[in-house]
Amino acid sequence: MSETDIPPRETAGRIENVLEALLLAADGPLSLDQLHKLVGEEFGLSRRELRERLARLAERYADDACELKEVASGWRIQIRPEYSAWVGRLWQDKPPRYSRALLETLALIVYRQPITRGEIEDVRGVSVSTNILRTLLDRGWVREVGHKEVPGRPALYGTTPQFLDDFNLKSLDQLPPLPEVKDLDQLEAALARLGQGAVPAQAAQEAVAQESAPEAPSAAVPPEATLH
Amino acid sequence: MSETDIPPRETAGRIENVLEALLLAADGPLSLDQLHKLVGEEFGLSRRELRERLARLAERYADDACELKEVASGWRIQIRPEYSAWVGRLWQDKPPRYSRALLETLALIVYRQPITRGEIEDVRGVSVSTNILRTLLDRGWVREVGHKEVPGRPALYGTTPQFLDDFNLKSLDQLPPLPEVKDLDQLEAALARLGQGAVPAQAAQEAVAQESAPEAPSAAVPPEATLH
Amino acid sequence: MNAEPAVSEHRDSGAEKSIPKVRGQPLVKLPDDLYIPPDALEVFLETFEGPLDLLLYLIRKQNLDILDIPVSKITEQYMEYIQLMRELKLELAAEYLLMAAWLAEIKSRILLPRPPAAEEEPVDPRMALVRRLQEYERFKTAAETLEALPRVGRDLFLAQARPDVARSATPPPPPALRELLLALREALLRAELFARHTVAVEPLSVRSRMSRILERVERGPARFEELVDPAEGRAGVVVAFVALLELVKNGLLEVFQETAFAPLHVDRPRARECSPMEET
Repeated sequence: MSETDIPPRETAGRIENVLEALLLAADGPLSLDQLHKLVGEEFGLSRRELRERLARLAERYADDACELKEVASGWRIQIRPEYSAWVGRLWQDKPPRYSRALLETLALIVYRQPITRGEIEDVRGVSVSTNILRTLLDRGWVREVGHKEVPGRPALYGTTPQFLDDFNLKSLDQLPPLPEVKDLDQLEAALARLGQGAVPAQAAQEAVAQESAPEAPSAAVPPEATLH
Repeated sequence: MSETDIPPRETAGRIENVLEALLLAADGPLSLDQLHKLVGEEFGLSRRELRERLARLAERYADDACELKEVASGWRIQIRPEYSAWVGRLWQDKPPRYSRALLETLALIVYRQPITRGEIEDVRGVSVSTNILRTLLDRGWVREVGHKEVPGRPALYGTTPQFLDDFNLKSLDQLPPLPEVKDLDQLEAALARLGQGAVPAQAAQEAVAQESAPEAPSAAVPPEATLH
Repeated sequence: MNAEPAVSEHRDSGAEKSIPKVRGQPLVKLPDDLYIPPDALEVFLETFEGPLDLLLYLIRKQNLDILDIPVSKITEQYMEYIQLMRELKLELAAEYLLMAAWLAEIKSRILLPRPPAAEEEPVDPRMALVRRLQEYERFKTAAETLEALPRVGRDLFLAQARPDVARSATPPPPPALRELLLALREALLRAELFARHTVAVEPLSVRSRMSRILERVERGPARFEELVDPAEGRAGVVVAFVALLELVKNGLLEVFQETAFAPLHVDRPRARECSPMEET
């Protein structure tokens, strides 16, 4: 846990703590660019120095349940594979259900994409939990499609082809327009048109679930999610 | 790979790592019960021993950006407040702000639960908009806990464990008590000034008696009830 | 305390009639202790959480203890406000009028000599008012305390991590479309999105195309032709074009051209201090 030869001792550990805090709270991996923008200037760190800090933070995790890992889109702190079986237990007990908060968030991304987290929160009137976005990203239904050019450059989210596959749609146009969603009768009619009446297309869903199991970074929704 | 074939001796740090993995992966706090169900048997730990492990895990976080915290519905790992400002930079969009009307309504539900909408309106002197109650219900801070047996059977509202979790509290007792009303002497003196001496002490006593009932917020609400 | 603009604005806006009057006198000056944002009189009522809040304000304004309310004076001031609101034709919640009536009643009961026979009703009528004010003030304070507490999502953030691959966890099947749309319906009804946005005819393909274009441009500037594929046919081109326009309108993209007749390029906008387009 303790560093040996870092000159200004307190700041040093502090920088790594700030990095740790950011990585543990973020929705997904943070790129070196993002991290540099978030903390580089404040601490007077070059990109290279930042990389060194990250390496040092990674060392700190040597004996932990987590590890700091660089993936394609940046750095993230993740549970080590040897603990994933335990984590799986979290989601085994109860058949996980998608919470209303998750569904609303997904629906807003579908209909209002590209949309920022803040804009979702504006409509929903409540904050969107980091894990909801993570689940949607993990599930492969949603992805970052860019950044809004306002201070902070918040990520913009949009749907993926996987979303269409999993929901058995050929294109988003098949979904009823908003006014029809509002009217319950029209909504039912639209669902009937899609063959998605009261009974969900179970077979299709199962097929998809199996198909995507091998490689999708598939994090199930833990039971708590249904509480929100 | 498998947890089971590791000799008990070496498992010491490992148990804490497993706890850490579970807590970091869960969407919300995990109760002692849940944790016990997840790992207790495997490691042959009693609830009390599990609590000790949690305490040890908490110590491990002493120099970290995170802390292990017990809130109403269990344990969770959270970013230490001193790093919040950094983390806030991740999201440019500000968290939702709540109106004074909403906060006053919430305060009444917190301190006077179970309480009806009408009773809230009596104290606030204005009607409570449906939107405010809906936001509080949606946010999961408040819920219907029953109906008052008076004509119309109005709903009674109370707070939820989610409210405590979100406000970083373990129980309602941790909230500061309601500000005191002026005590009897002061009130009588005031009455004398006000009423040109015409006010009988009895009225004053009645007034005070009604106000001075102990008014710590009462946790009338069992946690399980939030799971629907 | 510059309330003048609000009033003169009314004067400018036309006829004599629009000058507010209080008790028949044209109002040239707002009451001294009346704080109103100069050009937003309408904000006034929202500033107060009801008649009790307004009364508390009036009392505090004079550094008085609730217990020492000079009812007559406060009542007068309160009435002035109410009158002013009415003259300005601001919508006044019924509660304010109710309070006005109550204050008037209290005042009259204090002023009128008490008939000697009315032994049964010796309680000072102000007592009830004092109690209500006190009670309200406690919760007003409690609300402030709650607001100051650290809150998850605002001051507190949860530390979360997941395994790279959760092997043992089979993902739950996707929710039925029906569930998704019903959830959306709720969210939209709640937000009254329909009232504020005219998105009725916007085809969803435009929305998804917006995402695709953004994603492409995120990797670097794109030529206009790259984003509009004639193979998609007329409808496809129109969708791409509408999506582009929408993105530009929202300040998410910029279209530029090196010289006249040069190919059109599309790129992320150069970061600005502040986006002129906050609205989606």
